[in-house]
Amino acid sequence: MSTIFPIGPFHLALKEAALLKLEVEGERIVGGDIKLGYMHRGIEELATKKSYHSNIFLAERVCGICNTAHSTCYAQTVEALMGIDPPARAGYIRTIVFEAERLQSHLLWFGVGMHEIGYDTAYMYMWMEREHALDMLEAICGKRVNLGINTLGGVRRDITPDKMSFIRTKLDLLERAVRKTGKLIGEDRVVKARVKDVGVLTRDEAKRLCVVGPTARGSGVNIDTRRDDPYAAYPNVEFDVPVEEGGDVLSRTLVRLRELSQSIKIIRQALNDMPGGPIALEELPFPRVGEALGRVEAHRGELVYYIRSDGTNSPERVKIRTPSVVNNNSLIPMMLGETIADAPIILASIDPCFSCTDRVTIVDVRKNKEKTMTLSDLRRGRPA
Amino acid sequence: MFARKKSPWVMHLPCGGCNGCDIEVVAALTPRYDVERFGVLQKGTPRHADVLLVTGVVTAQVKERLKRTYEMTPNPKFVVAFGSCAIDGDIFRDGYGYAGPLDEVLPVDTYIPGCPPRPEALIDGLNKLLQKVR
Amino acid sequence: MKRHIILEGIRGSLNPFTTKYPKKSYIPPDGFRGAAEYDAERCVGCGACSQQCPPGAITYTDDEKERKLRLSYGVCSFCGRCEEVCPWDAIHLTKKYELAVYNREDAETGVDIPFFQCTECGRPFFPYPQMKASLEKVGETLAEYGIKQEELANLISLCPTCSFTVDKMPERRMFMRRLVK
Amino acid sequence: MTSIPETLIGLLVYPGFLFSLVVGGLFYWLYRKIKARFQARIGPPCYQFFIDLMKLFSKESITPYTAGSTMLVLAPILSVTGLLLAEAMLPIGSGSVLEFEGDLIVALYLLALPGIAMMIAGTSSGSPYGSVGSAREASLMVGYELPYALSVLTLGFYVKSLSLSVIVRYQLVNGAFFLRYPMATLAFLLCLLPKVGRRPFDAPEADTEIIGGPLTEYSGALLGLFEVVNGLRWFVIPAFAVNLFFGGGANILEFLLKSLGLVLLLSILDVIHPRYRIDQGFKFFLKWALPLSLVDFVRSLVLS
Repeated sequence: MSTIFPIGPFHLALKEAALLKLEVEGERIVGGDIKLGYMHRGIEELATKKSYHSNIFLAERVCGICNTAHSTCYAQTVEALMGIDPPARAGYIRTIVFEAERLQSHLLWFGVGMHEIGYDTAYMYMWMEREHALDMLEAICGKRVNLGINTLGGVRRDITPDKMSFIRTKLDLLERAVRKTGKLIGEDRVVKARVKDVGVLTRDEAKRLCVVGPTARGSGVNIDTRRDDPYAAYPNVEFDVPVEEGGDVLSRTLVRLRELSQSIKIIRQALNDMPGGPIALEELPFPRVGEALGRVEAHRGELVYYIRSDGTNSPERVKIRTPSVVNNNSLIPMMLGETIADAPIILASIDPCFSCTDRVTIVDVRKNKEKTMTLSDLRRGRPA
Repeated sequence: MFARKKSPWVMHLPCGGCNGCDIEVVAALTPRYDVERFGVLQKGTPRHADVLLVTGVVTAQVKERLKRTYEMTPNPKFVVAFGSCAIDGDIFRDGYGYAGPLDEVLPVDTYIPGCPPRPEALIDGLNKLLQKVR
Repeated sequence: MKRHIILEGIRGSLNPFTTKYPKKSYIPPDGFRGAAEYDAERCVGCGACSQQCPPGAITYTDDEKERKLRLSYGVCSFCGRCEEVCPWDAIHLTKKYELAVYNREDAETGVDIPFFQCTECGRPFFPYPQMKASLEKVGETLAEYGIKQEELANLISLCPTCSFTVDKMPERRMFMRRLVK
Repeated sequence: MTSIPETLIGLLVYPGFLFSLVVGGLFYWLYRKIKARFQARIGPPCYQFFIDLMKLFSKESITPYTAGSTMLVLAPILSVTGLLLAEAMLPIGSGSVLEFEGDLIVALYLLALPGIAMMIAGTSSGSPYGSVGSAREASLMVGYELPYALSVLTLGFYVKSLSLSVIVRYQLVNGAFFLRYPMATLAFLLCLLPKVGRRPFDAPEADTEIIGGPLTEYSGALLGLFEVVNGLRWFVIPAFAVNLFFGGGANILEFLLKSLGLVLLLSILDVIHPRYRIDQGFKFFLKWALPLSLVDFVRSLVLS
C-alpha cells in the first residue's frame, strides 16, 4: 500500500511554491509527480506586450537568483537581432557581474543544501559568506537582487577604480570562504553519509533526459556554454570546466564547489584585463524583421532565449528555455528508491528554480478534488 | 499585548514571484540580519504562525491556496505583503497570470514595497507591524 | 573531522556578523537604487518617465488645475529607468529603503504640476513649467530666424480650441508661414 | 513521609513544575543562544522562551477536522505529566519529592512518555507529515531505548538497588559513576540527544523534510503545552543524567552547575552536526550506543 506524501506547495524545503507528490511506502519513495504552475505569471505573453527595452527588466524578473543570466541572454539575443556588438568594456562588466552572481547563487545553493540535511551551522556560514558576494553586486549595480545592469547595447553602470579595489578585497574574503566550504563539507562524515550515493543519475540517463549545467556535469557530461559557445568576455578569459563522474548528490556538490573557485578566477582575470572605452552604444538601430537565438550558461545550466521580431517596437514572440525545465525531469528518476528524508536534498541538488519554469504551463484553477492525502487535509474542514 | 509583540512567528508564503524576495526573506534569517534576535522564528506550518509573509504576485493558481492557508492560521494573525509584486503586481500586472493585488485576497496589515526590499526593510516592516499590534 | 566547524564556531561566536540595524541605520553605497523621488523644482510634467516605466508604476492624471504625476512604490520595480530617461534630470533614485506602510495608498510619491491657462478662454491645458522650459530651449534657435520669443509665447499660450478660432486664424497662419520659410 | 500539601508544592512549585520550567526555559534559551553565537549571530533575548509561551497560550487553538480530538488534547498533557512525575522522583540538591524503592525504573519509563506522546500526537493529527513524524519517532525510540535502559540498569546492578537516591548517595561517597563506567555514560549521553530532540537525531521533527513533524497540526495552547514539554525536558533530562552519572549534587547550586555543563555539551553537539537520516540514526544506535552500554552492563554484572 502506498500513500501520497505531498511536498509543497508551501514547504520549508522549497523556497518557492510547487507541489511534489511522492508515492511512498513507509519511508521509501516508489513514484511521484511534480505539479508546477503555482508561479505561472504568463511572462512570455507579457513580453510581447512590452517594448524591447522594458523587456530587459521583465526578463530579469523571470528568476531573482539568476536574473543577470536572464537579462544578459535577452540583451544578447536582441543585440543579435539589431546586428550590433556591445563595446568590449561592456562585455567585461557583464562577465564580472555574471560570475559574481554565480558566486552568490552557488553559495546560496550550498546553504540551502546544507539546510535540507539539517546542517544549520554550515547553512548559516554559507549565507554569511554570500553576503560578501552581495556587497560586491550592490557596489557595482546598486542592488542586491534584480541587478538591472544590462541594457541594450551595453551596460548601465561602469566599474570605477575604487569599486575595483573594493571588489578585490571582497574576492579575497570569498576565496577564503570557498576554501573553508571545501573543508566543512568535504571532511564531514555525516554530510558524506547523507549525500554519497544518493539520488544517482547515470551518464546515459543524464544524456537521455538532456539535463544541463551542474546536474549534467555531475554525471560526467562535459558541457558548458561558456566554453562551447563563448559570449561577452568569456573568449578572453581562461577557466576550467569541472566535471565529476559520480552522478550522485555529492558529485553535483563538488562540481559547484569547484565552479566557485573558477568564478573567482574569472572575475580576477576580467578585472585585470578590462579595456577602456564606452560602456554602452549611444545609438541603437531598430531590430530587423526576423528571429534570433541566444544562449548563456546560467548558474543552473544552459539558458536559451528565442526572439522573433516583426519590425515593431515589441517582440512578436519570446520563448525562454530555462535550465530548470529540463533538469526537473530528472527529479523523479533520481528519487525512485530513496527515502522521504532524501527527497529534499535530491530536490535541492539540481537547484530547481520553479519561478524559471512556470511560464508555459496552462493555468488550471480547478479545485483539488483528489481522494489522496494532499494539503487539503491540513485544512480545518475537508472538502466534501 | 506584550508577548505578541516580542514573538512573531513567521510563515513565509512564496507565491508567483521571481525568487528575489524569497531569498531576501531567507537572508534576513541568516547571520548578518538575524531576525531571531527579535524573537522571529520561521515556521513551516500555518498552524504555528502568527505572521504570514507573502512574497510574489498572487497568481491564479495560488490564490485558492493562499486563502486556505490563511484559514488554517489560528487567530490573531497578521499578513505582510513583502515586495512590490505582492502589493500591486510590479511588472507582471499586465499579464494574464496575475490575479489581483494581495489585499483583494487577504486582509493585509503591512506593506513593504521594494523589488526586492532589503532585509533591513523587512525588519523595519515587522517593527512597524508590531507597533500596530495592541 | 569536526575541527573546522568548531574553529569556525569559536571564531563566529567571538565576533558576530550581525548588523546593529534598528539601532544603527544602514547607509547604502553610492548608486543604490532605492525609492525614486521627484525634484519638484525641476520637473516640468512632460511624462517621459511614465511613458518608459517598465511596470507602469508612474501614472499621471490631469484635472482642472494641475497635472498629478504619481509614482506608486507598490508597483515600482526600482529599476531606475525613469532616472535614465528624464530629460530634465528631475527624478532620482534615493537611498531610502525603509518604505513599509499600513495602507497601499500611502506608498507613493509624486508632484503636482500646475497647468498653464489659456490667455483667451482661461482653460488650463498644458503644464506650465514645460511650456516655460520649451520656450527657453526653442527661443534661441528661433531668434536666428527673426522670430521673437514673445510672439511665440503669445501663440502657444492659446489652447488648441482658441488658437483655431476664426479671429485668431490669420495671425496663426502668418506665423506658420514665417516659420516654414 | 511527607504531607499532601508539601508534596503538591514540591510537585508544582519547587522543585517541580514552576522551578523546572524556569530553569528549563533558561537552558533552552542557552541552547538557542549558543547555537546563534556559533553561527556568528546574536540570538534571542533570555526571556524569549517565556514570551513564546505567553503568546501561544493567548492564541486560538484549532482542532483539525480530520484529527482524533481526544488524543490530540491528551498527548501534550501525557507528555507534561510524565516529565513532571519523573522530575519529582529526581533528587535535586537534597532529596526528592516522591521517593520509593524502584523509582529508577519508574522514572526511566516516565521519561519515555514524551516520546510516546509525540507518536500519539503525530498519528492522531491526521496529517501525513504527522504520521511520518511519529513513524520516525517510533523507529528512533526502538533504537535508543535499549542502550538507554541498559546503561541505567548498569548502575542499578552495581549498587544492587533500584532507588535513585541510593545511587546518588553512593556517588557522593565513592565518586561519580562516569569515571567507573565511561562507556555506559557515553552511550547514555548519546541517547540524551534524541530525548531532547536535537541533532543529529532530530529526524522526527525535521522541519525541512516533514515541516513540523508530529506537531504540524498543533496550534495555540496545545502547541504551548508542547513548548512547556520542550522547556521541561531541557531541565529534567540533563538532571536525570547528572543524578545517575555525574554524582548528583550536594546542594542545588552544584546540581544546577553540573546540569548547565551537560546542556552546554548537548548544545554544542547539536550545533556541529547535520541531521542523520532515520535509518542511519537507527543504525548508529545499534552500532555504537548498544555495544558500549552492553560492555559496561556486563562489567557491572561481573564486578558486583
